[in-house]
Amino acid sequence: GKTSDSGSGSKEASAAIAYDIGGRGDQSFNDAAYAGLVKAEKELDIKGNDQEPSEGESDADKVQRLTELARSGNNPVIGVGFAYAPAIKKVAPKFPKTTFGIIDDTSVTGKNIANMVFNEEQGSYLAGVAAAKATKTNKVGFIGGVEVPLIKKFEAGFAQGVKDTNPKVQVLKQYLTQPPNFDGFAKPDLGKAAAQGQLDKGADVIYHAAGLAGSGSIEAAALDGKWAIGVDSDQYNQEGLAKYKARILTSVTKDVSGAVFNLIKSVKDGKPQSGEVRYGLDKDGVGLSDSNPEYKKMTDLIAAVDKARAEIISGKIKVQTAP
Amino acid sequence: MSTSTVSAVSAAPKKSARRKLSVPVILLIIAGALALVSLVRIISGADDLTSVGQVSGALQLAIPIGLAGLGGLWAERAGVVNIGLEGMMILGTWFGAYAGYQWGPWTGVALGIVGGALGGLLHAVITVTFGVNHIVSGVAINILAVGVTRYLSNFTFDKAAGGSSKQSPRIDEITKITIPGLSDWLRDIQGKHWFFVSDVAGVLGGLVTNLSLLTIVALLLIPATIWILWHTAFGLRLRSCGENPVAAESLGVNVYKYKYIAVVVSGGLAGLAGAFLAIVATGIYQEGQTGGRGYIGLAAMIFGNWMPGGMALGAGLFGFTDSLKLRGGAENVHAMLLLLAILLLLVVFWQLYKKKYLPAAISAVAAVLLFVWYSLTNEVPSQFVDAAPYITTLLVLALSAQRLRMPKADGMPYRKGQGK
Amino acid sequence: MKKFDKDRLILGLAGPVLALVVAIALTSVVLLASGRDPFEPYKLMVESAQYADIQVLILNQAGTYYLAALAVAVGFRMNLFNIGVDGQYRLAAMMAALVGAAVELPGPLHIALIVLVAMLTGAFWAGIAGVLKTLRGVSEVVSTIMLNAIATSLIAWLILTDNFGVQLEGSNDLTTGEIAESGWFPSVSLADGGEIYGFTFVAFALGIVYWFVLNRTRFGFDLRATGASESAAAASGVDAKKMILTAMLISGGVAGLAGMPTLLGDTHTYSLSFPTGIGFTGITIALLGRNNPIGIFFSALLIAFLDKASSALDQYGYEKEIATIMQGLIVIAVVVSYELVRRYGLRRQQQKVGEELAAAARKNREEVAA
Amino acid sequence: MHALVGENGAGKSTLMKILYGMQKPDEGTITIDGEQATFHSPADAIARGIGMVHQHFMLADNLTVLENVVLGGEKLYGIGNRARQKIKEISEAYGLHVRPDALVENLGVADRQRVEILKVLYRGARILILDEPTAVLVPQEVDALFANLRELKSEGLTVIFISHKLGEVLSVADDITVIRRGTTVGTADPANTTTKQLAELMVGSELPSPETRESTVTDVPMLTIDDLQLNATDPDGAVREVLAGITFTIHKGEVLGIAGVEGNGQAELVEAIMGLRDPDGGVITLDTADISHAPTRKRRESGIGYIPEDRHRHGLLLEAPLWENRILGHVTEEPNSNRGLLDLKAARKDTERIVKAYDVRTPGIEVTAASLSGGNQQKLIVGREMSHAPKLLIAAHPTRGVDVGAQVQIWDQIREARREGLAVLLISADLDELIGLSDTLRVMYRGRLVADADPATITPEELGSAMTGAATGHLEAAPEDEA
Ligand SMILES: Nc1ncnc2c1ncn2[C@@H]1O[C@H](COP(=O)(O)OP(=O)(O)OP(=O)(O)O)[C@@H](O)[C@H]1O
Ligand SMILES: Nc1ncnc2c1ncn2[C@@H]1O[C@H](COP(=O)(O)OP(=O)(O)OP(=O)(O)O)[C@@H](O)[C@H]1O
Ligand SMILES: [Mg+2]
Ligand SMILES: [Mg+2]
Repeated sequence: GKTSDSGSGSKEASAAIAYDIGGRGDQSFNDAAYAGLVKAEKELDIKGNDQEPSEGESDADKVQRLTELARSGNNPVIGVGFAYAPAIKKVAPKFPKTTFGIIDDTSVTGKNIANMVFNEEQGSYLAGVAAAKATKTNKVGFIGGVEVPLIKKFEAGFAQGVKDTNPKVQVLKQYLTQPPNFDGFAKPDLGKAAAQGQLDKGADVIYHAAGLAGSGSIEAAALDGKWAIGVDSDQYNQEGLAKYKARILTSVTKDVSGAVFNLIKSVKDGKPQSGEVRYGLDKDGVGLSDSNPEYKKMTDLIAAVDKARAEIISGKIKVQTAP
Repeated sequence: MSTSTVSAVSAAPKKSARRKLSVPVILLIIAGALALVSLVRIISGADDLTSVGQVSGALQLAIPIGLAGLGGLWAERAGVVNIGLEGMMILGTWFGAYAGYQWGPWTGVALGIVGGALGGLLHAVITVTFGVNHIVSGVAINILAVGVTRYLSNFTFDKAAGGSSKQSPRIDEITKITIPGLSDWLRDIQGKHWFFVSDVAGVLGGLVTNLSLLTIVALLLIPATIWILWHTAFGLRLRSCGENPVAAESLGVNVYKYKYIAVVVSGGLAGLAGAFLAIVATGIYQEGQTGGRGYIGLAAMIFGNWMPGGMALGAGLFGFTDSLKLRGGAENVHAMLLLLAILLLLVVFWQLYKKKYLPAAISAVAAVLLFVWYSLTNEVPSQFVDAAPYITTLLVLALSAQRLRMPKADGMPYRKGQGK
Repeated sequence: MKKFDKDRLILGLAGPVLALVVAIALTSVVLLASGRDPFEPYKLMVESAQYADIQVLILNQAGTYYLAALAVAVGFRMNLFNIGVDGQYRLAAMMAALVGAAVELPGPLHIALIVLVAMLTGAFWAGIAGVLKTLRGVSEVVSTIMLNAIATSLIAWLILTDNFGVQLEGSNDLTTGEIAESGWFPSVSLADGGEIYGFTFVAFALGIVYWFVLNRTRFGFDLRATGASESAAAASGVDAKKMILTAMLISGGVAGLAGMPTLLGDTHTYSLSFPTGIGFTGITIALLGRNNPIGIFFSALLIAFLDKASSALDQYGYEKEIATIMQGLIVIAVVVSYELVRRYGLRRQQQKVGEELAAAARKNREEVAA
Repeated sequence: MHALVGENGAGKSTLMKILYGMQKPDEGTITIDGEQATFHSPADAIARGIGMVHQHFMLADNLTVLENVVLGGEKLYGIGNRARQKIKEISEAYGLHVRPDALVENLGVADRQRVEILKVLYRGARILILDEPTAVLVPQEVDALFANLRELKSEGLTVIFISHKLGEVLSVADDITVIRRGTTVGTADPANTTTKQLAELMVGSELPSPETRESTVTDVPMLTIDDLQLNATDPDGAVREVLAGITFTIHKGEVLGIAGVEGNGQAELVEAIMGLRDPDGGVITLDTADISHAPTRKRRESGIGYIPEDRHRHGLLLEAPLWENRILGHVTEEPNSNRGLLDLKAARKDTERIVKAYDVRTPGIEVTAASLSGGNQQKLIVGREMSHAPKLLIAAHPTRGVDVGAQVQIWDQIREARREGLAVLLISADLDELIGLSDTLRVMYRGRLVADADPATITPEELGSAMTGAATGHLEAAPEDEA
C-alpha cells in the first residue's frame, strides 16, 4: 500500500523537532528546543516543523513520527530527549542523507546521528558552590523531579560542589516521584511541599531540578525569604515566576536551544554535526545565570563560582555524574 | 389460647449494627494514636513526624483529595457512582485558573465550582436521564475533560502573557491567615520536642498556621455535609434515592430531581477540589495537575465507608503520609516502620485476646521483620518511600475489619415507574 | 428462536452508526466554535489512516489495547472493577523482560517462558487485590488504585542499576537488558509498512478463547452468574470467594499479556520509556465494547485509530486534542444510543407480551360469555 | 373493606399501582369522593389521601423506621422529635408497636409490614391499599393485622386489599372484585359466597386443598441432622447462637414441615443444609454421606433440590433469559452441560419442556426472568428443581405469591415426587399448606426446635401459638398441651 509520505515537496529547506513528554509549552526542556528551532527559522531562513508525542506512547510511535518527518524532507530531524534513542537507532540507517539529532543520549551512534549532550553536573556543581557560599544555616536542599539517571546527574554535581566548597554544609535531597510517574516534573504542589520540608529543617538555599514542579519549590523558598536556585533556563526572567524573582539567586542553564540551533545551522552549512556534541561549561552549553542584581553583589560568591568554573574547564576538577 | 397477641414477639431483636462513637471516645482514640506517634518520634528522632510544617503540609495535600471524596460521597449517597471525579476536578482546575488569573482568585473558585458542576450535570444527564452505566459515563467524562481543557488551553493560556498551551499565568493568592501569637507559641512548644505535648502543639499549630481561607471553607464543608445529608429533610430524601429509590418514589419523592442535585453538587465539589489545586496549592493551572487525585478521593470515600468523617480520615491519612514522604521521606518513612511494627504488636495482642492464634502469629512475624528492617537500616530506599501513602492505606484497610456498607442502590439503574 | 431477527439486526447496527454521527456532529460544533474548519480534520485523519505504516501502527496498538480491555472485561463480567490493569501489565512486562534477558533458551521455549512470567506476575499482582477482597473485604477499587502506585515504585526500585537494571553507556535510560533474539516473537513484515507484531494475532485469538470460556463452559457460566447476582450464584453452588479470587487472577494474567506485543515484537527490553496508561485505556475500551469480545475488538480499533491518525492533525495546524474530545464524545454517544436502542427494543418486547395477553384475555371473555 | 382477588399476573398489582399514580392508565377514569382524579405521580395520589403498602416492601433497609416514615412527608411534622412523637402516637393508637429508631434492616417481616402501614397513616391517608399483606404472616399476626384494619375501617377509612388466601378474604372483606387477565370478571358478596365459588370465579377450577393423607413415609433416612449448631458474630463482637441443638431425620418419601415465625432460624437452617453457611457444630448426613462441610455445589450434585425463600435473590438471574435460569444451580448436570462445556441446545430444549409442563406463562424462553410475573417465576424454579430428580427437596415457601391454580400444580408435583421416594423439608408461613403437606411437623423458635406435632390432628391456631413460644414439646390436638 501507500506509505505516509506527506511529500510536501522539499524545495524549501526545513528542519524538524519531535518533542518528549510534555511537548511544547512545558516552559522547560521542550520549549527550549522550540526556541532553537524558531531562532533557526528566523536567522537561517528555513522552515521549522515540530511534532508532539502522545501520552504513554511506544517506540513504534516515535519511529513512525521520525520516519514521517525524515521522509517529508526535513533535515535535520531532532529527537528531544533520550526516549528517542531506540527510534533513531531504527530510523537513521533508512535515511542516510538526513541528519538525526538526539538530545541527552550518546548510546545510539551513526554517521548521520548527532548526539547532543550536556554536562549538567558541571552547571550543578557551580550551583553547589553558590549554595554553599550563600547558606547561613549550613543546610541546603536539592529537589529532583523524577528519580531518573539524568536528574541524578544534577544531584551529584550539586552535592559535590557544596562539599568541595564547604564540607560542613549538609545537603538535603528529595525526589518527588518515581518513573514512569512523571508528575514530579508537573505538579508544583509536590515541589512546594518538599521545599517546605527542607526549609523547616533549616535549609536556606534550595536548588531544584524538577521542571514545572520546581516552581512550587521556588515559591516556597521565596515566601520564606530564603534562596532558590532555578534550572534549565534563567528562571529569574521567567514571566510566571516574576513574583518570586527577587529570591531566585541564580539558575543552572542548559542551552538546549543553542544546541538545536547549532545542529540546524551545521546542516544548512553543509557540514552536519555528527557523533557526540558535548556542551559543557567550556562552550557555555551549561552555566550559571547572573541576572539577579542581588547575586551580582555577592562578590565572594561570584569569585568562588568563577574559580570553580575555571578549574572544571581546565580539568582540575572532575565532576561526578552519579551520586 | 388463640387470642394471644403476637406482635411483641416477632423476630429475635438484634442489636443495632451501627455503633455510634461518642465524642469523648473519638478524642481518646486520637490522643492514643498521637501518644503512639510521639513515642515513635522520640525513639527514632524523626521530629518532623508531628511538626507544624508536616501537619500543615498534610492538610494542604489532603484537601483536594478530601473535597473530591466529598464529591463522590454526595453522588453515591444519591445512588450515582461518580468515577468522573477526576475529570470534574480537571475542569475545576482549568476554569478556576482561567477565571482566577483574570478576575481574581475568588472568582476563580466560583468558576472552578461551576466548571466541575458542568461535568456533574453531564454525568447526571447521561446516568440519570439516559440510564447509562455510571462507570462508563464517568470514564467518558474523564476523557472528555482532558480533551476539552487541553483544547481550550491552546486558545486561552497559550495567548496569555506568562502562560503556555499547558500552563496558565500565575493566579493571585487567596488570603492566608496565621493566628499570630498562638501559632508562634505552638511552634515553639513543638520545637522543644517534648513527649506528647509537643506533638499536640505541632498538630494544632499546623491547623492554625498559614491557613488559606479556602482551606477553612473546605474544612467546613465536611460538617456542613453531615448536617445537610443527615439532619435535613432534603438530605433524607437525597439519601433515600441511594438506598431505595423505588420506595422514595412511592412516597412522592422526585428521585430524578434529587439525583440531579446530588450529582451536580458532587461535580461542584470536585470542581472546588480542582480550583483549590490550581489556586491555593499551586498558583497556576498545569496540565495533568490533578494526577489521579480524583481516584484517590474516590478511594478515600470508600475507605471512609461512605461517611464524611471516615472519608476525611482517609484523605487525612493520605495527605499525612504523602506529606511525610515529600518532606524528607527517607527519614520520616523509616520512622514509620517502627510505628507500623508497634501497631502490629498491638494487633497481635488483640488477636491473642480474641484467641485467633494463626493471624496473631502472622502479625507477630510481620512486626518482627519490620523491627529488624528498622534497626538494620537508616533510611528506606526512596522508591519505597514513594509508595508509603499507598502501602499505608492498603495496610490500614487490610488490618481494620472491613464492614463496608455502600448505599444499597448505589450504581443501579433507576427508571421512574418501573419499580417492582 | 428468531435469532436472525431482521429488526434486531437493524436495531443493533442503528445504535453505533447513530452514535458515530452524533459524536462527529458534536465534534464539528466544537471545531466550528473555535473557528476551525469543521470537516477537514476528519478528512486528514481518514487520509492518514490510508497509509500502510499508520495502519500497522493502529493494528499493533489495537492488539495491545485488546489485551488490556479483555483483562478489564473479565473483571467486569463479575462486577469486579480491576482498575489495576495498568500496574499489572507494567510490572509483568518488567519481570518478563528481566527473566527473558537473563536466560537463553531455544526459540519457542524462550518466548513461552517470558509469556508465562508475564502472566504469573500480572496474576500475582491482581491476586493481592483478590486476596484482600476475599479475606479482608477490601474494595478492589481502592486496592487496585493503590497497587498501581506501588507497582510504579517497585519497578523503579527493581530497575535501578544496583538491583536488576542496566544503563547503557551514554544513555540516560534504564533498561532491563535486551532479550536474546530467541525470545523475540516473529512479526509479519509488510513491504514498506513496517511489521505487525505476531503477538497481535495472539491477542485477537485470545478474544475467541474469552468468548468460548465465558459462554460455553461451566466455569464461564458460574462467572457470569456471579456477576449477575452474587447471592443467586452462591445458592446455585458457586463459591463466591473462590470465584472472586479466580476472576482476579485471570484478569491479572491477561493484563500481564498487555505488554507482550511491544516487548516481544519491538523493544525487547523494558525501559523507563515503556508505554504507560494502557490499562486505563483498556477500561474505556472494555466499557465501550460492552465486555463483548467483538465489541471490544471494534472499540480497540476505533480508539487506536483516533490515537494514531490524530498525529496527522498536528502537522496541519489542528490541535490534536480534538481527537481526545472525540473519544470522549464517542464513548458517551455510543453508550447513550445503546441504551436508547435497548429501551426501544424492550418496549417492543413488552408490547408483544401485552398484545399476546390481551388476545388471550379477549378469547377468555368470549369463553366466559359463551 | 374491599378485596381484590385474581390469579397470578391477573393485573391486581398493576391496577393498584395505577391507582397510586405509579403507572399511567391508557384509558379509563379514577373517581374519588365523586370527583374525577388523574395522578401523575404517587405524590398526587398521596395528596388525595391514598396510601399504598406494596407487595414487595418499599423500605430502605439502611435507614431507621423514623426516616422511612417521614420520608416524603417531612413537611408534616418535621424530621425530628415532633415526628418521633407523632409516630409513637399513631403506633399506640392502633397498637402497631413500632420503635421509631430501630434500623429497618433489623426488623422482621411483620414489623416491616406495620412500618409500612404506619407510613401510610402518618400521611393521613383515607384510602389504604394493601397488596398481599398477609402472604408472609402467621395466623396470629394476620389476626392482629385485621384487627388493626377493622379499627381503621371504623374510623372511616377505606381499605382495598389483595390476597390469594380466599378464606381470609371472605372473613374480612365487605365486597370482593375478581379480576382475570386484566379485566373484571365478576364481583362477589362475601356473605353468601364460598371459597369454592370464589376460586371457580378466579381460575375456573376448584379450590385446591393441600390435603395428602396416604402416607408414603419409608424408614430409609435421607437427611439426618444431628445437634446442628450455628453461631453468628455481631458487629460489636458478641457471638449469638442462631441455631442450637437442631436434630431431626427426614426419611425417603417423607415431608417434614417446619413452622415458625420468620426470623427464628429457618432461613439459617436452610442455608446450613445448602452449604451457604458453615455450621459451628453437628453433623449433616445426606443419604449416608456426611455433608456437614461439603461445598454447595457438591450438595446440589448429590441430589438436593432447592426452592429458595427469596426467589429474586437466590433463585433467579433476573436479567438473564429463561434458559440460562434453567441452567442456574445445575450447571454441572445433564442436560445442561457435558464435561465442563455447556450444552446450550439441550438446555434450551429442556427449558421449553419445563415451560410447557409447568405452565409457565411466557412468550418464549428468550425473555428475561424479570419480565415474568412472580407466580410464573416460581413455577419455573419448581420446574427446574424437580427436573433433576432430587433425593431431597428443600422448599421454602414454595407457593408464596402464587395463585391458587399454580398452587395445586406445585403441590401435586411435590406429592408425586414424594411418592417416588423424595424427602422434603418444607418451610412455609402458610399453615394450611404446612399442615396439609407434611407428614411430620416441627416448630422452630429462637433457633431451636421446640415442639413437634402431628399434622393429622393439629389446627393452625395451635400451631401458631407454639410458633410464638407459648407452647413446647409434643403438641396435642387437645387444649391441654403440655406447657
Ligand atoms: N399495561 C399493560 N399492558 C399489557 N399487559 C400488562 C400491562 N401491565 C401489566 N401487564 C401484564 O399483566 C400482568 C399484571 O401483573 P400484576 O402484577 O398486576 O399481577 P398480579 O395480579 O398482581 O399477580 P400476582 O398475584 O402474581 O401478584 C403481568 O403479567 C403483565 O405482563
Ligand atoms: N407497561 C407495561 N406493558 C406491558 N407489560 C408490563 C408493563 N408494565 C409492567 N409490565 C409487566 O408486568 C409484569 C410485572 O408484574 P408483577 O411483577 O407486578 O407481577 P406479580 O405477579 O405481582 O409478581 P410478584 O408476585 O413477584 O410481585 C412484568 O411481566 C412486566 O413485564
Ligand atoms: Mg402482584
Ligand atoms: Mg404477586
